[in-house]
Amino acid sequence: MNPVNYLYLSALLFTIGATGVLIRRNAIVVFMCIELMLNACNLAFVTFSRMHGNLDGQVIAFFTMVVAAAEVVVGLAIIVSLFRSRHSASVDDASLMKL
Amino acid sequence: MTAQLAAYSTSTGEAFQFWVLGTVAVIGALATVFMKKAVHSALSLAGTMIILAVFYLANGAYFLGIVQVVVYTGAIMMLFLFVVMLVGVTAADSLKETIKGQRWLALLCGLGFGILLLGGIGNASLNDFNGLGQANGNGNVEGLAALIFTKYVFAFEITGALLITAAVGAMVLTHRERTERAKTQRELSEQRVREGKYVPPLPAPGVYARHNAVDIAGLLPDGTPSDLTVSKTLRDRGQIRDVSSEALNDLRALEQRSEERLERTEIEPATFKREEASQ
Amino acid sequence: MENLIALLVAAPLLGAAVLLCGGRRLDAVGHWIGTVLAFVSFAFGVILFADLLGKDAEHRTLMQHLFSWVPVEGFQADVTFRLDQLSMTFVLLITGVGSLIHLYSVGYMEHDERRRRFFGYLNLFLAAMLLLVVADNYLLLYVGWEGVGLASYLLIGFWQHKPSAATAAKKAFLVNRVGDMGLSIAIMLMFTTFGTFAFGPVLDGVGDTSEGKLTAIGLMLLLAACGKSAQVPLQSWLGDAMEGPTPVSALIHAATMVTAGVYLIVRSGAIFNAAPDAQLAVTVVGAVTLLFGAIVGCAKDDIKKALAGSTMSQIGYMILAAGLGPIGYVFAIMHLVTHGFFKAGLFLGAGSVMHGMNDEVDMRKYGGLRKYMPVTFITFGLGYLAIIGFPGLSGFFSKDKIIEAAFAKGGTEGWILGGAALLGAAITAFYMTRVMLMTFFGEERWRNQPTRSPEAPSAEPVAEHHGEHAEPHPHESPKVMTIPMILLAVGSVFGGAFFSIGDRFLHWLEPVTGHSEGDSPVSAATVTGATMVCLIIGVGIAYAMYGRRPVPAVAPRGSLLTRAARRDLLQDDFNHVVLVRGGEHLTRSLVYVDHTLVDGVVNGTAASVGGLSGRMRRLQNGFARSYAVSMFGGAAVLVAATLLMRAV
Amino acid sequence: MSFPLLTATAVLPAIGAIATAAVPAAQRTAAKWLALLVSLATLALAITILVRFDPDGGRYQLTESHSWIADFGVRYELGVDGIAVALIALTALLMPFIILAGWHDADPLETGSRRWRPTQGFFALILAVEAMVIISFEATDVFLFYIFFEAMLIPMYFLIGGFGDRAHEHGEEAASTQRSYAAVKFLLYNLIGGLIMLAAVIGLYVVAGNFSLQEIAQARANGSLHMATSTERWLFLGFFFAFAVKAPLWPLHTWLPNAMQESTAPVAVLITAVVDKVGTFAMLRFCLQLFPEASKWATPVILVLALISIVYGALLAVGQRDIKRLVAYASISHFGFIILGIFAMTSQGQSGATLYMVNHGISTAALMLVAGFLISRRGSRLIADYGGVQKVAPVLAGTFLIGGLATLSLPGLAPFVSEFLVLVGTFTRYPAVGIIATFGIVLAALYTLVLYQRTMTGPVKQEVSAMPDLRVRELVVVAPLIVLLIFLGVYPKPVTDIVNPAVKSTLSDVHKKDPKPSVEAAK
Repeated sequence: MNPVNYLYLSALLFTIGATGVLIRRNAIVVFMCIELMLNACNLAFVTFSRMHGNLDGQVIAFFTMVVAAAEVVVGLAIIVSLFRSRHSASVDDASLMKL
Repeated sequence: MTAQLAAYSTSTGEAFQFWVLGTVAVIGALATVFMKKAVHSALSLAGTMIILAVFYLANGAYFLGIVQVVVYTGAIMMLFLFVVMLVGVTAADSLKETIKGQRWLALLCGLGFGILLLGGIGNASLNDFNGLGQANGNGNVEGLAALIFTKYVFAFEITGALLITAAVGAMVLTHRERTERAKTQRELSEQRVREGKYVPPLPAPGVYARHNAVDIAGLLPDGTPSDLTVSKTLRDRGQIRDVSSEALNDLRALEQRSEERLERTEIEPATFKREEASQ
Repeated sequence: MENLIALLVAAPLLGAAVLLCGGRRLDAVGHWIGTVLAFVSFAFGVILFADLLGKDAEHRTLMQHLFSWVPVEGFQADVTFRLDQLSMTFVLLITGVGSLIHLYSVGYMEHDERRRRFFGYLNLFLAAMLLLVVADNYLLLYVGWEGVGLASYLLIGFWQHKPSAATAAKKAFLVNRVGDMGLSIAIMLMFTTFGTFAFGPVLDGVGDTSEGKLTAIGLMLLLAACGKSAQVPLQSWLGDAMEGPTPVSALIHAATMVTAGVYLIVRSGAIFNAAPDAQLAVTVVGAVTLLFGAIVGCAKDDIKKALAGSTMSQIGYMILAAGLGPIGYVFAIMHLVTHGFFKAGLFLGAGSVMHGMNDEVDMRKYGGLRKYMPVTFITFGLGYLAIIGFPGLSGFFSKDKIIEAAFAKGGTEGWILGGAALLGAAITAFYMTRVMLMTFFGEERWRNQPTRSPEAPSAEPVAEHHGEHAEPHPHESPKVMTIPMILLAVGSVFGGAFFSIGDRFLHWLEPVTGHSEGDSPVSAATVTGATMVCLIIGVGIAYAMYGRRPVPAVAPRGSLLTRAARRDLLQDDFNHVVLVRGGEHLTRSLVYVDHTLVDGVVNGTAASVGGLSGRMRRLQNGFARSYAVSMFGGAAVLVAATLLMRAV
Repeated sequence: MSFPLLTATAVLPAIGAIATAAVPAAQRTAAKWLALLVSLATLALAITILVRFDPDGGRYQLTESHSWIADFGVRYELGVDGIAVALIALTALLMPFIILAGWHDADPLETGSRRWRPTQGFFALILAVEAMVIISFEATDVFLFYIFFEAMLIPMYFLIGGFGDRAHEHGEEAASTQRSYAAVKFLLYNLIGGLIMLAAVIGLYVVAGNFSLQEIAQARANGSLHMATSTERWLFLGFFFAFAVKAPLWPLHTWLPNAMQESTAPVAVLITAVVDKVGTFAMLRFCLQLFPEASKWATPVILVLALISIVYGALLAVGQRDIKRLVAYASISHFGFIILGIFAMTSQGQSGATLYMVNHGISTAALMLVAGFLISRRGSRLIADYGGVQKVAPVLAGTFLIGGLATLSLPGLAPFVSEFLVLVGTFTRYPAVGIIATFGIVLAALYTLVLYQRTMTGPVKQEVSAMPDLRVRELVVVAPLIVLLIFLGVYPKPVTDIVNPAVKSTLSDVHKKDPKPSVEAAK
């Protein structure tokens, strides 16, 4: 089997995640989908590093994880405070971002 | 020998593993997106992640594989679960779309994007695979470490700073400053007396109830359930189970069992009813 | 010795600077500073004159190079002064008459609180006028040219609180600007033709260039002369210029500035000699103007306006003479000088009369003044005799020569021009006699009627002095005013004789202007006789009309010609209708166009863009997810684009 | 590596701007003095440039060159030729007067007005503009020039929109709306011009491969860089459009009257006397040097437009009811003259045009600032509201008259020399154009004298009867300008000596020779 399939898989996951971000209203789920996308990217990175025979890809993936962790922490904090203020975690409730 | 496993193109074992786990991963991803309840999404996502961890290992990224399990499924997903719990496990948001055309656009974009991506990968010439043989020659972790602390040391420091910032930020966001001093018990009781409500202490959960569960309202002496016996959070989430019907059924079942055990003649319902009425 | 030329100009300039920047602290002595500096300048003039006389006729030219003014690639304008006989004549006239009029003004403006500024302006004028006549190139001359324009603007409008004065000043400046346009175009032509505009090279280089160019230059110079010397068709400003204080009318609008045009033409004689068409144009303008001015002069009841008309016509004579070429140049200048004397004298006399009559300017409200202001009467009378060309007085010599020269032009032109000149002489005699009679003879029409012409300047010193009483009591003016009048009268009596006897003036000026005796179809004696006849006719008619019969205090309706002449032969009305009205309409419509069309296009675009954006803003519904969709779509498009780029 | 004089001259006011802005709100006066001192120091530096500059030396002097954005060949290149030196001197010279004249323009308004007027901001913005203008005069790198040519708009925008006249007949609200309209109009016009220029700049880079004016000009000169005719023309148009908007040339002029009308007099002077000069200057430096052929190709059209500007501007000036608008249209007419002189492509014309930039700066400053003093006294910009001022405030009237006479370019005052040079320069090559342009001087006399007559002469109007004469500060502003006008009118040699060599080399760029006088031609 050709390891390219890993890339296909990651592309698939990424797309699914993206779509999820777009169609889900629950902020938490949206976040999960973002995580999914990140992971898909990581998979691609890892595959590439295997492809090129050096570890830079993995390093990048590592950094991605760290960043993802940070992002999740802050994001979830935001969600919680949002939920506190308006007793719901729907992203559509925050729709003041218009003229 | 794992090094060799990563080195040569792919074994049939890996192929098998890929096809099986890959399918599961995709299913998990889809489940993440389409499950009604956040909890389920979280769990399926965790599953997908673990599978990805396996794939990392298969691709010779041993360190990352472990980290994936530990950090993601171990830490981040748990964080998710906490929040889900906080927000409400059973709170299921309807998948019904509110913004006009949003879903179709989203699916269209997704479809298009996916096809393009796959197509792109398809016609990219990616056939020369020189595995991680010498890269992982003296250990994957050492290799990574060498890179991180030499080539990427700056980025590494930055990410460290980022993490700290994130931690602090999270604290700032969630920490709520108490504006006034907490009321002492005396003050609370005095307030209650002044208001004339709940002059006696609140009924404890399940006091008169037939069984004790935090989410079942206890019965008042007159048999009516009182929400006050349930903790505030559950009340807010509306996760109080109604006691009355179940309680009566349980009661009837209990009496039948006791009759059988004691070979008593059954009491005619009237008396029973009367008894109940008298209660 | 050359360096004196600069001082000549500098003295009054310094005076102007001091007086105008000095502020109130100089009010007490300002007028004396101005007068003294004028006399200083005159002294320099005399010294230089003596120096010139010391040299022999061919070398009577002093050059002084001060500094290089505008040095640009291929364009060299220097501040260089040139003092030859021609300039010298003017210098003496300007500084001499100027000084006298300064003196006169000391008395005349005695009670004006802005007297210091008045003298400042007068000095400024002197400086500019001197610069004009001693300049060695046309550009520097242009500076003086506009400088005198400015001075006359300031002085005409000296009583700025009078709208009429302000308007007159503006009009004068504008009409002059039209003339200046001619001058500047002439200079440009010279530059393109000769590569320079210094007198020497230009006038010597005339031979090398085509007649067409020279004609063009000549006509442009003529236009300039018309503007400055109030010749038809640019004469309309001179009448209104009488709004200024009378000394100003005497100095600027009679003696000196208005003759600058003559100077320009005579100075550029070489060009005109080589361009007969231009010369013809000059003569025509001169002839027309001398009749025009004379006719206007006949109809005016305002004494100053009548004199203004006469000035116009006398300058017409000079221009005519200048147009005749070498035959006429000398006499043009000679008449200019004598005219400077007697016309200045006449104006000063008129001023003195107004001074005694509460600034009444309407001659119909004068009469019989001779016994109240004898000195004025005598000096004015002498000036009168001089201007009508009474034998033996200066006007006689100079004007007579011009008429001769006109005939000497030969051919039909000669006859026409000469005839015009003769006719002009007759009319001159008529209107001057009219003025004389209406002012100094006849019954005293100013008795028992309040004479205070409504538009009389409230700040006119005498008026404030005398207050508003019912009836003026004419009185002689103070010494400081009469002395200059007397001196000028002397000049106007003997000037002509002094110049002509032994052709002194001719020999003096010939090296510069050149001279040629034309062969006149009629002998000099005949011309003189004819002139005399015209003179007698003119005086006679005037006497018949105004001497014998009493003059009505209010002007009769008069014939059509009279009424037209009262309105400067409708010239102003023409200007008003065509230029002013037309201009107003043009500007107003242009303003409209600028606002609606030029600006409207832009605003329209802006508006449409605004509408578009308003519609686009609906896309922004505030839902993060729909933004995300567009982002995602964008990403998709990007990927597609990259793939396509890779593909091709 | 000598002391970077040019950089210093540009940077000093920039620092001054920051410092002024940083002055705490309480110390208004301190901020004003700081700004004044900085502008004076800049003037000192500019004078040093003037002294250090050797007219007969190389074309660009005091040059500085550092690599900046290596990837795009953008360099930080400064250098001045005679023209730039003259204009830098003008800018640095006018600034102190502008600041001094605007001394109270940014003070907080009287009670009853809600508009907040940050004094510090006002002076800081003025200094910022000075810095940008100076550096765009110095830049010999097209990209560097472009950046500051555009950045200038930002402070100008705030100056126009934020600090209008307190004198307004329709009250504060109407004033602020009109102000913002004017400011936005100014911004839009110049931005559009700038964007088109940006495209041209990029195009130039694509063609030439770098942004260095000198290199490109040399390459054009020795033929090593060949441009297709059409390319050159398009690029030229791109550059010229921006400069024509800034200049402003008919029909792109309509932003100027609004801007000058709504902004305070010092800012109006800043616009027309300093900022607009960048446009005409850039025509000389960039259009002619980079695209000589295209310039010659476009000359006829440009000359016609310039003619229209001259006559049209003058006529509209006659028709104005608003003093400041009148001055604005007069300026449009004068810019017509400048552009005429530039594109007549004769040494007289271009020297005249450069001289004209300087003189027009000074004369407009004199006239406009005095007009500003007048307006600030009566609180109205309408000519009809004045009359007889001359009797009440003779000094004010006198200075106003001198400013006006300078505007109508009376001989003996500076503008005459330049205007006549332009006319002669034009006439020698295009006689008809020269003659038509000469009508401008009559019209100039008309609008100036009408303005003077209506405001200053005639019976004293009730409202102006109590008008005070010029104060000391105002005299300090006006007197030097007038002295300068007279001096440069009598002795322009210092300026022309600096300018001539630069003009000569510019002309050699476009391969133009002055037409010979017909007499010599005949020989």
